[in-house]
Amino acid sequence: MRRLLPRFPHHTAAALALFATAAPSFAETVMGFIYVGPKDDYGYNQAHAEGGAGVGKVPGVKVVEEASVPETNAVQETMLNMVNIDGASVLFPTSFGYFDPHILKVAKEAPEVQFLHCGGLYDEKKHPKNVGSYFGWIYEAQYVNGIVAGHASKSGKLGFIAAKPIPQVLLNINAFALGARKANPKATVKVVFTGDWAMPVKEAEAANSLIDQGIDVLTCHVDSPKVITQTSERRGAYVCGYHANAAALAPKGYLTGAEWDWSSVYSKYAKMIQDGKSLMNGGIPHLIRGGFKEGFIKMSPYGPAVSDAAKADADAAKAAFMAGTLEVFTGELKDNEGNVKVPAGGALKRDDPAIESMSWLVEGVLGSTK
Amino acid sequence: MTLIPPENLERFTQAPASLELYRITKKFGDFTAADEISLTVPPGTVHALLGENGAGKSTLVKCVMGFHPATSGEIMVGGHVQEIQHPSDARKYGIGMVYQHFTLVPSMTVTENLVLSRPDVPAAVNWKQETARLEEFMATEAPFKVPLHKRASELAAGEKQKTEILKQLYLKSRILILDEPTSVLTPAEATEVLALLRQMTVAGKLSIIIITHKFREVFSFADDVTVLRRGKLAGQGKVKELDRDTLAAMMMGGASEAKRAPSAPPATGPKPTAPASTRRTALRVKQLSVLGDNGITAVKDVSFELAAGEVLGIAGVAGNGQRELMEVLGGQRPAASGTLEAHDQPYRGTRRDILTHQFHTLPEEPLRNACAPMLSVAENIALRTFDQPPQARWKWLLNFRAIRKSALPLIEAYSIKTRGPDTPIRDLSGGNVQRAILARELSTRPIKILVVSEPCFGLDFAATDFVHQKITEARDRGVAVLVVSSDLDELLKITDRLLVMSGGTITYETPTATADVAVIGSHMAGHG
Amino acid sequence: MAELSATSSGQPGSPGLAAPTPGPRLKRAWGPAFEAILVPLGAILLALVLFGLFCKAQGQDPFKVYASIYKASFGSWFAFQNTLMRTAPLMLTALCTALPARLGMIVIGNEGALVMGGIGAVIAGLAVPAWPPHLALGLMALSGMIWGGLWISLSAGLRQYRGVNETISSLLLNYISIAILNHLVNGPMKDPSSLNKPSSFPIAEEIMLGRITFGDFTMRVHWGLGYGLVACVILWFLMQRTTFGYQARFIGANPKAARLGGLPVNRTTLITCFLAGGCAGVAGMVEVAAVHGRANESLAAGFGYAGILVAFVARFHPLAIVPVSLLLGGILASSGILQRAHKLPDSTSLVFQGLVFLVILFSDSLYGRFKIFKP
Amino acid sequence: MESFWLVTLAILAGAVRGGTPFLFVSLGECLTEKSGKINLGQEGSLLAGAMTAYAVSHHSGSPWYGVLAAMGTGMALGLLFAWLAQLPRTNDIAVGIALMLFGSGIAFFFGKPYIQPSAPLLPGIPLGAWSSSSQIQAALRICPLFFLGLLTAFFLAWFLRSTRWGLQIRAAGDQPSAARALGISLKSVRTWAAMAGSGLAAVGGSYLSLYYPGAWTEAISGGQGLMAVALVIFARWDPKMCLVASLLFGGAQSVGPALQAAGIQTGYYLWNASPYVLTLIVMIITCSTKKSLAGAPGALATGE
Repeated sequence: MRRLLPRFPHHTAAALALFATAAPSFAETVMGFIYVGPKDDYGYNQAHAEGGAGVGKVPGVKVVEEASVPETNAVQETMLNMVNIDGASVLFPTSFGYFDPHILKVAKEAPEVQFLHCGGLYDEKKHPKNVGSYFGWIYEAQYVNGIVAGHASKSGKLGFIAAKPIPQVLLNINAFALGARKANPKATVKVVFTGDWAMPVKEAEAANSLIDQGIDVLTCHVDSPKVITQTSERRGAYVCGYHANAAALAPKGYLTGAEWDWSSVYSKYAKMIQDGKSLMNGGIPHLIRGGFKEGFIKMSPYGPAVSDAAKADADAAKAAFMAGTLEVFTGELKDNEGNVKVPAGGALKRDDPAIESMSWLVEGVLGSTK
Repeated sequence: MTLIPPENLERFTQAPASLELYRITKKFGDFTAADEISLTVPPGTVHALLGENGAGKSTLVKCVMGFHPATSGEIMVGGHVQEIQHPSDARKYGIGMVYQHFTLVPSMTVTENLVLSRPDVPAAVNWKQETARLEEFMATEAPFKVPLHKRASELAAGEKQKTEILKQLYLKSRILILDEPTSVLTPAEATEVLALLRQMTVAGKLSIIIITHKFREVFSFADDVTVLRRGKLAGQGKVKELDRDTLAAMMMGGASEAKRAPSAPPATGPKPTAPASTRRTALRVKQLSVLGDNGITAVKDVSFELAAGEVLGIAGVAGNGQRELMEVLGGQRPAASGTLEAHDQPYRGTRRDILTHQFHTLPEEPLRNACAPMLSVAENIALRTFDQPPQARWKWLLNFRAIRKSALPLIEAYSIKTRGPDTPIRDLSGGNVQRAILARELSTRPIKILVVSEPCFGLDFAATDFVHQKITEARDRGVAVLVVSSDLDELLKITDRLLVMSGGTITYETPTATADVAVIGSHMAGHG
Repeated sequence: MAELSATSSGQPGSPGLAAPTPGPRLKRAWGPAFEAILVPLGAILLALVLFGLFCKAQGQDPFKVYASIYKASFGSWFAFQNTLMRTAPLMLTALCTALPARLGMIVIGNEGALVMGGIGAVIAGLAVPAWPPHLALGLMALSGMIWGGLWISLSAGLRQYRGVNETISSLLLNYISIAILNHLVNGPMKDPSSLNKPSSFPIAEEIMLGRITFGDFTMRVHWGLGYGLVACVILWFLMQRTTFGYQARFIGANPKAARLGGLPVNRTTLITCFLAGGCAGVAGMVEVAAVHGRANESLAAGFGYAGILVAFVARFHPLAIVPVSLLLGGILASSGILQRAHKLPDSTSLVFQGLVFLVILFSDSLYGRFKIFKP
Repeated sequence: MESFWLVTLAILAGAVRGGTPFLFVSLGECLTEKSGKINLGQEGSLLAGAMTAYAVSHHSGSPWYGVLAAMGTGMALGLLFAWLAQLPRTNDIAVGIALMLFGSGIAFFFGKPYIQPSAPLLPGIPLGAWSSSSQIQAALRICPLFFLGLLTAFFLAWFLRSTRWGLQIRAAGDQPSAARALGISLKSVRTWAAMAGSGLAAVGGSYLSLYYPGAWTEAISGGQGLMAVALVIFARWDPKMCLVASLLFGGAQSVGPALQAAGIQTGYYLWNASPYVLTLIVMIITCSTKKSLAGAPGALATGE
């Protein structure tokens, strides 16, 4: 199968060295990437690591990275090490839990360094100037996932295996459910929370028990979708991917997948920084968000099981996202307890703060956020 | 799947081999534990190995069994020199040993234990066949019965000992080594077992070496005797040609203080004149029941009173609840029911109770039951006093200098052989540990109640004498003393009153002065 | 374990040192002490050699790897502060294994006690947001200590009164405490604004544990280091110099004999385990008050398990825990540079720790084997 | 009625799926403990076994070679354990913790290149092929390793009861002094028991990476190796009870997801702790200070 993670150290370093001797006047930007887990987990961390590897190819950028850094003092230390020892001027601590208090603390100590955090909520009034945050509206891709899944499901019962009922996850579940109900208004999405980001046995168990109940399309939001993808393939169910392309793991049942495209995001940051822009001089906005349109996310290529009708619907949705004409949460929307959450005619736009603090499940989702 | 080829079986049962040891020496580092010892066991005879603890009996026998090969010397079985490097070698030559400490696996049944002990345990055991064979063995050859299906942990001490002996017979051992086999048996059981074994030697089925320190067993049971002292051969001969005094002299050697022991009874102090009942009761045990390690009642409804100025003895065969009783008195084991009273007040064995009543306990096997092996001699001696001034300031701060200082005179007075007060007590020899604990328990004044168990185990005559004297002195000062011992002679010598314990209950009581040994013996055996 | 109390209780006889024949006396007095220092040093050396070979096999120059490790752990004031920051929780959690070990118990519930201590500290901190910082911190530390202490006391109590093996029960309690933490921060204690990382409400900024400062001198290291040092010294004093410590050591050496002396075995065991769990609980409080400011799943970051390692390597000696924590803190602090400078995977540090631990345990069997140290 | 049977079947199938690794580690631990030593390093063996199995299966193309290689790795770690734990003045629990660190370190270190690639997995035996229902087919698709584990459980029970080696292992674990007197070499008996035990744990690891969930990741075990120690206590050192306990634990593991799938949504963090709470409760109920647990090898945790 395809190696998803290019082994960049050797050839990149060599290329950089060549480049450095060729153009000694060019100032090298050192970017530090910090991952909370191993960087080849087939999921969240790998997606970022691929992004890091991608930006490492940009001339004039040197990447240092450290994996499996827990959300404790250790990450503060790693950030300081990257600044003081490796000379990093831009840091990408990629785990949500790094933000408060760790990034905030270190950012005050190293005001000349830019801290770009994935997923954090930047607050102009409270947070230092050299901190910024970025995140992708990957729920748009989950909506497309939902459309494809809704078409593919014969029973109309879909399953979602999630780690924890946090806003990012609930957002994805809701988008997936709305997409599915767009394709099949009677579709339901059953949710199982495993309680932890990486619990392979529980994830497989959840997949099996969902499939046993007649659910025939699965997707997930856990650190590594590998196990769930493989299990559903073995059970003959369809699966939509998350984080990274896992088509190779389920050649028959892989429909499509919501993928990050951090490489493009990080390269854009690199470009801005090389152009002399920074968070501090206002050249780089403190909050950057993006969906399909901005190139933050992408879909995996369709698998063999996707019907033409599904492809047409999905492509249409994607095109509408690209054009900026489609919102996922448009009224009237009720949560699964019957309360109206978005009134008829209204919409929860993607830059609405309520999006990032979502705490309810949309009608058609079987499950609870408690 | 026969146990032993029939033709061999014939040979073994017909002709027990002779065993000869020739100038066996065993050194541990610089220490010579056995020094050029030779002895001969002709076929079909019983050879007694006599000596005090540490005389080298066990060392010698372990050389024969292959646990630690001798440093030099030769072992001849049936007239041929044999290399015995490993216990399996000994077994190959038909030498079997019955240990003082049991070698049965507690969680296994008797059947399993017997099968496991075979040198040729089949790779896969056919239990039906083995059980049938064992039942046949029990029905025909075995001189006594044990329940085959019971777990070893459920057997009484006597049954265990019998199983050990049966095991050797089952293995067709031609030469049997018995290490103090009667210490856990009642006198009647002991006589029975020894007589049966004796019969088997006379019938030409066995040769036996028996390790013992009981003269009675030597005279009624053995053909020849070898006496060891401090690792050296102290005497040898036919039992018929020797008498008690000669044997005792051999055991004790020429040392003057040792000689005194048998001739001068130590309990020379005046026996208390007033009857025990009129003096104040120091310790009262009321309907005490205690569970043993296996959760089975080991002590049942025991009640007695101990008066100040009295030495009360508890006699009995080891394993009849004495240890558990001792542990309750020492606060080491909870009572299942019943109460203890010291000086008419409830006694719970807390430190405060111990101090108030000056209640001191000296259990058997002190290294295991009364010492912190890796703490120093001084720290061990301080157990009774560490929280009192001057050893502790303000009740909580330790003063190590004081602890060491108060240990020094005791090391001197009780002649404890140690490199210094800071040496870990586990580095001391057994006898010296006993002395250190004696020093701890006897030196604190004013002591009011003293409970001791097997106080002279592992001590030489001089030390035994010393201990007996200390106990008598204490009694004369008005201390209430309880002595638990399996050595009836010792009890008869130092006590004023005797209780007999059997099967976890007190079965008999008698003033020592009018005690009849035969009656005591029958009560020890549980036939009142 | 056995050697420790022997060497620590054997004070070298200092008066004799000035005597004209110093040779054998010197050896008698200092032989065991030399042994107690040289054997672990030799073991660490051996572990370094083995790990060097491992690096060599991975195509790395071991000397460069060690140079990096040194650079990232002790090579500069900056690096050393990193090491010190790691050291603080290690010292406290190591005590959680070391103290009960003096009683002959092997407790591995450090992680659980740390987590419970963290929860206790947060509850206390949330209750008194407006108290003066010193008082509030004191209350948080006390609460952390009580929660952690009771948690390990539970293990001790089960052992003393029900005969449940304390190693297993404390291991199980680790999992249970983490489940409780997750339940609390996702449910009853959840701060609704802690969106994507469910956490408790934060404690007030004013009552957070600050950095170590003396006048103009400021360290990046927080006062948790001081808590750790003080705990090690106090508990060493308690175990070695007080009647309570004597009782505990006597019980550890032989509980049966201790009962004979009327020593309160159950009470001493419970108190010791309470103190031990209390130390881990204070570690949890330090993590909360100095680092996270709230309780969340990051509390269970493995300091407890690392503490077990420290306790064994330090042979359960409270004072030896200080340098060993520093050493392990250094190793942990340098794990990043192995990735950044040598492109070794993140698990390299785990291999290194395992290797050090195995070799140190092996070295335990060497005590008394060398004649040269015999007095 | 039919749905009731389906649910029961699904629960049983879940217990079998989730319980198999528990079965192997607990049998391994049972064997090791019967010889008188506690090996807390089974977690390391499990992880190293899972990694080796996956790697070898990837390279050789045969998952069965992977299982064999895992066994070899486990036995090597078992040998290391037996050697260190039997040195004078070492403590088996400490050695176990060290091996847990070392084994998982080795597994993670050398496992890095194998997280991404796919390896051929073990085939399931389609015992449900007769049925048209996909649930029944899935529930009855059972890994051959489960049957191997089943056989091992019964074999081990027979082995400990009725073979020379089994009796010797029990003697060594229950009364070392008696074993020595019988001429049994404690060292070799315990070494073999620890090696076989650790090898079994590694086979349990190979089940994780090669069958269910069927991938090599660093989070694959989730502490199953550590739980083995508790499981063995739960099972009272009886291999057949290990089978029951493993299925129970395997089932308990799936209770959380299953309950949610069935609509019960609250407290799944606490549900995740249910196997640990259950074990603790069982220990509290059955243990006693007055006597040791029935079936417990006498030499455990005595340092002998």
